[in-house]
Amino acid sequence: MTNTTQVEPSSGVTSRPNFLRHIPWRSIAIVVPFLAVFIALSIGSPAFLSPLNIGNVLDRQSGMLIVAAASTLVLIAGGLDLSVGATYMFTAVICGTMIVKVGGVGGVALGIIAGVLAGLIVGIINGVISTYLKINPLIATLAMSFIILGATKLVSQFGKTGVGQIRVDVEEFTWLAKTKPLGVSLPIWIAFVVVVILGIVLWRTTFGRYVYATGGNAEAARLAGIRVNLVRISTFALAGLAAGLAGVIDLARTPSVPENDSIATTLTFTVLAGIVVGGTSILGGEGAVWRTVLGILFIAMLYNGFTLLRIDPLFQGIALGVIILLAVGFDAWSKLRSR
Amino acid sequence: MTNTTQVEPSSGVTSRPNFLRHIPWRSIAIVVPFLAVFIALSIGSPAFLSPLNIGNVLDRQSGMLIVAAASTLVLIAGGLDLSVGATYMFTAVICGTMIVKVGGVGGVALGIIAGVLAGLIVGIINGVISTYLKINPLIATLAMSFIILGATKLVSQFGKTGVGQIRVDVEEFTWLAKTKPLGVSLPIWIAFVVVVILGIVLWRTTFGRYVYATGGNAEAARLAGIRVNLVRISTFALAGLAAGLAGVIDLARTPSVPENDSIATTLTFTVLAGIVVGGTSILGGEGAVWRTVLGILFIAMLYNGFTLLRIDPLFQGIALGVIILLAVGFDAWSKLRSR
Amino acid sequence: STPAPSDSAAPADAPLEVAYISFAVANTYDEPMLAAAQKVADDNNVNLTVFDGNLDPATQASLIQDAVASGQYDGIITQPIYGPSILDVVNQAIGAGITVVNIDQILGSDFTTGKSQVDGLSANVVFVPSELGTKFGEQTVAACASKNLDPCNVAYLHDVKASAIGVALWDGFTAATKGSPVKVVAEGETFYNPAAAQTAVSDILTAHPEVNLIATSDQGLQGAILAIDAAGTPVSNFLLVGYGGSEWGQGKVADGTVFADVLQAPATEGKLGMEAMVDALRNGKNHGDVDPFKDFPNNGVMTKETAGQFTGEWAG
Amino acid sequence: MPNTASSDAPQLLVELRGVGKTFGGTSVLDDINLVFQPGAVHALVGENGAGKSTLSKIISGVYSADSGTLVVNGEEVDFGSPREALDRGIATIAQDLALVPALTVAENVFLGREPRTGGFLDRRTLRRQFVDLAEGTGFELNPDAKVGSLRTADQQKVEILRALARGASFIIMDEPTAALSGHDMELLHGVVRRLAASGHTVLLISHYLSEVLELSDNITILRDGHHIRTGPAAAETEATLIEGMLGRTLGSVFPENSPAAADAADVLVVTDLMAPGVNGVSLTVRAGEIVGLAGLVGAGRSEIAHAIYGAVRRAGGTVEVDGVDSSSSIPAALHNGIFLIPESRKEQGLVLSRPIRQNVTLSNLLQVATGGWVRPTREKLAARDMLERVTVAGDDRRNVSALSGGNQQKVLFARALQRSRSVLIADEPTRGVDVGSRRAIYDLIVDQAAAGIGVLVISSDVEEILGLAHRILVIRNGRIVAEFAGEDMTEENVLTAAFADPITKETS
Ligand SMILES: Nc1ncnc2c1ncn2[C@@H]1O[C@H](COP(=O)(O)OP(=O)(O)OP(=O)(O)O)[C@@H](O)[C@H]1O
Ligand SMILES: Nc1ncnc2c1ncn2[C@@H]1O[C@H](COP(=O)(O)OP(=O)(O)OP(=O)(O)O)[C@@H](O)[C@H]1O
Ligand SMILES: [Mg+2]
Ligand SMILES: [Mg+2]
Repeated sequence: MTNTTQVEPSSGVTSRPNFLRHIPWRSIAIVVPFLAVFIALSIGSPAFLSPLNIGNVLDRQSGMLIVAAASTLVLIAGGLDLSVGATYMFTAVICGTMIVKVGGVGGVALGIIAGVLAGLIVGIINGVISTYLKINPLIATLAMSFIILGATKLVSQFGKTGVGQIRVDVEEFTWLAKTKPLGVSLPIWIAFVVVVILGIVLWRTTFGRYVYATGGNAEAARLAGIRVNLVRISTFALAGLAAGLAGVIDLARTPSVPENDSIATTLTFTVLAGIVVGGTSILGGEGAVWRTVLGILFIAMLYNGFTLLRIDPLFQGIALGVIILLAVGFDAWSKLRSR
Repeated sequence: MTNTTQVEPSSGVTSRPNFLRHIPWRSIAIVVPFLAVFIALSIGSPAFLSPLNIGNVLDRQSGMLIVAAASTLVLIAGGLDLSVGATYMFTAVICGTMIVKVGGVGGVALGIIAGVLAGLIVGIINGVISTYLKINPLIATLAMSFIILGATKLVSQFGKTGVGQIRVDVEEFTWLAKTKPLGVSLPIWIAFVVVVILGIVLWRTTFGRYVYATGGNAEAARLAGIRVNLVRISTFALAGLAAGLAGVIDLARTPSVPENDSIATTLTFTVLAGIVVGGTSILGGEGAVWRTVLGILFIAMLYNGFTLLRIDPLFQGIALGVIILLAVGFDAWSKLRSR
Repeated sequence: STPAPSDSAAPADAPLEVAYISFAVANTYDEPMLAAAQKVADDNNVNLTVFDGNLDPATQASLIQDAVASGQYDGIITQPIYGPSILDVVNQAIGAGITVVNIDQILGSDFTTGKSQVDGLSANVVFVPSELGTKFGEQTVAACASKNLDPCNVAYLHDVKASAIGVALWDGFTAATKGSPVKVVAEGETFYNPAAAQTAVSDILTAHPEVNLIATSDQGLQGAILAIDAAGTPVSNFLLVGYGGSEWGQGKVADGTVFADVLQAPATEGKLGMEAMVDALRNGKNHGDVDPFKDFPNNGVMTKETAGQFTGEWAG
Repeated sequence: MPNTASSDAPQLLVELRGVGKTFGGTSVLDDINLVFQPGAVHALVGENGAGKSTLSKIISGVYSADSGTLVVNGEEVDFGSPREALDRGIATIAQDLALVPALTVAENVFLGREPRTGGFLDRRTLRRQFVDLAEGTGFELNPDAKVGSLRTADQQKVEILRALARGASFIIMDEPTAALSGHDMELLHGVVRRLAASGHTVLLISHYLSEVLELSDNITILRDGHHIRTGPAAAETEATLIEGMLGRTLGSVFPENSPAAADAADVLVVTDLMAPGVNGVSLTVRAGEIVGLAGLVGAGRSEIAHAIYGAVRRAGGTVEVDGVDSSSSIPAALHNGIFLIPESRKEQGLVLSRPIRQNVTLSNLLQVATGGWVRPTREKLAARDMLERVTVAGDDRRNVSALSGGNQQKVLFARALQRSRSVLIADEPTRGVDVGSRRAIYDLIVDQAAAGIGVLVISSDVEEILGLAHRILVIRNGRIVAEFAGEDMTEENVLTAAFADPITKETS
């Protein structure tokens, strides 16, 4: 039976070699600028490829990667979380306060748990506000970030003693950032595991499918029987959890929290920039974790390169902007081409 | 004739008085929280309603209002401009440098023209990048803001002499901020005129219709023969122009440019928050200039109130966030109700 | 080139590579510091490469790591945005044999001392926020006394209230004004931005017409004067006390607008820091803790009488 | 008579010479040569995906041809945008409604050519022109209503009026009647005839072959992007058209459909259902029975379907599936065995940016997953099986958006087939679907019923309801106003029941 509506066998255009036609130009977009810069830096600066330098870059980006990977899910599900930066600082302060107030290994354990949990709770609140209360996620999470930053300052009043900030120079805690199993720092390992898990969740699980469907067409997803609100809330919760984890990890590295709202804003923006440079749509329904990873590392690599190549700071901003435009422009161009 | 598609007469619900049913709940949303806070402050702080205080608040917000009104058009047309803050600083530096280098009344005139023009050019570039080069406006204007901030630093190197900073303590220039025709400062007048013009353009002209159409359904607009790209570019150009004007006005008030990137970021964010609190959709196609004006003034009024009521800065963020959530939540609620 | 070990001095004629990790490149306070350091570097055949921390401690940490990883530098000058954030990487740098000199801001977690908090640091040339706050408080008390005000209603504008420096300064200020007629009736924040300060002061004056004195940084004072002007009140109705010691501040103290201004000396710090760096690299000599204010008159406080002895080291 | 369709509009002779078009390496149109005679109605028929819309979009400047040329009045043209085509007098009623939701009906109709004075919108003239235009067609629309709040049918009318408002000489109508009720369809037919009579050229694309035969002067048949033939409508019959389109004959459009066993159990029992737009509906569907819901557009049929499915909050009443009470939530409905194929595939049905395969399995992912883990092979096989049954071929890893409208509809149907249910609700299942595929979908519906599933079919096409259903319920104002079965199932009975509304009495 099945008289199926045909698809092309006849098409005349075979001039492009076959293997080229099968490259997914769409997906490859960010890879090309990434590799281009990577190769340019490897040639331009002998220090670039050194294990020390690569390790440094990855270690520093570990928190960012964790947050960005989870935020990618939020965006794909059609949300937007501008509060990740604030949550990151908040959880660090919570964690630090616990460690300072309770003390000892117990305090460290409690601090880590409290920090991560605080992130999760903030994420759930974000999700509930922007789904059930129907407040636009942009404004909901912006307002939440004011609230969280305020709460951060209040908690830290409580956690610090005398002049200055919360300091957690506890060996049992800073250990988290200093251990290097197999020569690679623990934060990198954690980031690796988180990124891989989130990537696979998105790629291969039913939940991942629901995330894409929710962001791609929420009404269709709902009528297909997907609990759209629950999916969205879960992505916000994941982002909060990730921010909590990142806050704790970076606290272990620092190991104290600078209280400066602009740090939160910068983190949020860098995360967003990395995701979008990676090629995930802010309109939802499209994107991937590995793209985000490349996007974040692309930007980090540029900054690293600027330092290694001794680019005058006055020109760095300009260079960064131009390179991002080129990279994203290449992406746009390759999408057109793939038509 | 025209027997229009009937509106349910039969439905049992007539308990709500008729005049209430005719209030456009949709539009009134931001008005209610605005009035509520306004009245609360008038009662809570005797200083609030003084002409001096109201004048202060309006005068300080004049630049913000100009930028926000134009940015509203960008958003309605389906774009997003994250570079307005950077452009604002850039134009101030251009203007200041001109005044310093050329000097005299001629320098002042040239400075003002150059500043506003620089804004316009940046706006056009933003527009072209995000339409013809098909780069997502979010990332395009983010990248542009890196570039513009870099350029700002370069220009200011050139404008300042010896230790320090561009300072334009020129009577002929600061006059701009200090004159008070009819007891109201010139910046307020300028903002008033700009806001009214942009409001009418959006509301009553064919260009305004095209802005709504472009943001509401770009494909439909294109099929209807509207030059969608041109409309988008025009809105970006307007936003650039507005940022230029605001940069010049605020320079006249200060009258020196603090070189601090976070000022640019804060401006961009406040503008965006005001617009969204006002009820304009970030997805485009909907919104109004008067709503943005209320949104911006709502936030300004809150900050003013915090100081008047001596709210500890530590709690201000929390209060701000909560009130915004309440206001926007009310908006969402009233939209549901108006169904 | 491999980094020169700090104990073996480099020959006097060989060019040296030094990285300068700035607080923020485009910043009126930081620029003269950099310019002064640059001048000393030029005079001593030192190649100075500047990196922009851009107000972000994490960025600074990255920059230091990158500088160490690049293996190109003999020395690093740090101007911490937030000391604790870069302690670790500074230790890495010292461990890698790089000579490190810290200037301007505290490198460490104790904001009440100018003593070095890092082992192996070649020199530490900082101002101490709590001391600045103490002097600031003392001048405020003196200003109130000059008009016999009791109580003396003060509006205090933090730069960033929750910042480490902000807290240290405030603590110094409150300790110094304790038991005096000084009564803080309003607080605000400037974010180092005259426009923001103007907003804050306008609001404060509306709400608290009883304010006699405004205490804040030089940038804050600029905004305060704009706000007072805009309100149509003579500036002379208010006592103004500042810190920063900028060119602007010096002028305003000299003409009596501002009662007193506590000095900060970015250019001196930059110069002393770079000199210490050169000395360490060329002669293997560590300068240790250096007090940048030791050569200034009147303990680094500008008043109307002493203003003539100062020149502002930055714009304000 | 539309004022803008004045007979002095210049006549346009549009020709296609050797036009070809490919998408991503797939040839969609191949060497098309066509001449559109001025003042005639030229119909274009073909299966879903045959390339009809693509061809029309080449004429209207949305796409440009990869090969060949477009010739207007003897002059080669290459439209870079729809604007240029409009300027040459070519207007389009697009298949996919392209309207601006936030603007009013009148503003949408005159979008891009508003009456203005010095840049300012002249609202009074706009309104007057709108009233004139609407009066000429007979369409009833509130000029000040926001388009976003209109029903699909009314939006379709706005789209039609917009094309008429351009004063174009060449009007492309891509399935203009797909979403219209019978009455409005008649009105449109009148418009088409008058347009042609006054010298305009109309290019009509439609899957209603009776409509095509009735209205057009010439008919072109496309198959797989190839031009099969063009000839006078008088020389064609439905059968010859179908043969040309499909390359094979098709007996009847409707399959044999034996009624359900008299003693079959009730699979769906709805009692006193109350919901927004639903005012107390009670109905039952037996196993193997196909029940049709007829009514005018806006009668509340979709609302009833949504209320049964739990897609809107119920205000009262019960829904029982196989004797089990089904609560008001979609997952519960799915669990209990109800499935809904929504009426708007674009807004409510498909996730256009995702692959075909994933759209098929979306509602039943658990069947191809273990412990939340999607099993690619199982998914591939399941999807392939479903797609074969609904006759959609090609790589199912492509995005749904790459499919033609009719094939998208079939993908939606494939989703319903993956798991057998007790109740299937199909809301306008064949909107925009070609005859061949329509038959395939009817076969599927009948197969489902034969397998013992209760089917509820909603359609605005009375013929379709009559051909398919065992029993018909007529809906008006959210209520069941009549029920017909057997001999009583006639077009006249159904229409009379649907229209007999004292408030919105029609004058037809
Ligand atoms: N933008 C596009 N990208 C890729 N393929 C496309 C695109 N538009 C159409 N196609 C393909 O081109 C072919 C013809 O599509 P077209 O829309 O012209 O069909 P149609 O004859 O109008 O069908 P229908 O009756 O369903 O509307 C289809 O196979 C479709 O999948
Ligand atoms: N009073 C109304 N205001 C706004 N939208 C409405 C109103 N009534 C119905 N609609 C919308 O119009 C759409 C179609 O209307 P409805 O479902 O009542 O028609 P129907 O009988 O199903 O006919 P059809 O399926 O042909 O549209 C629905 O999706 C509904 O959301
Ligand atoms: Mg079509
Ligand atoms: Mg319907």
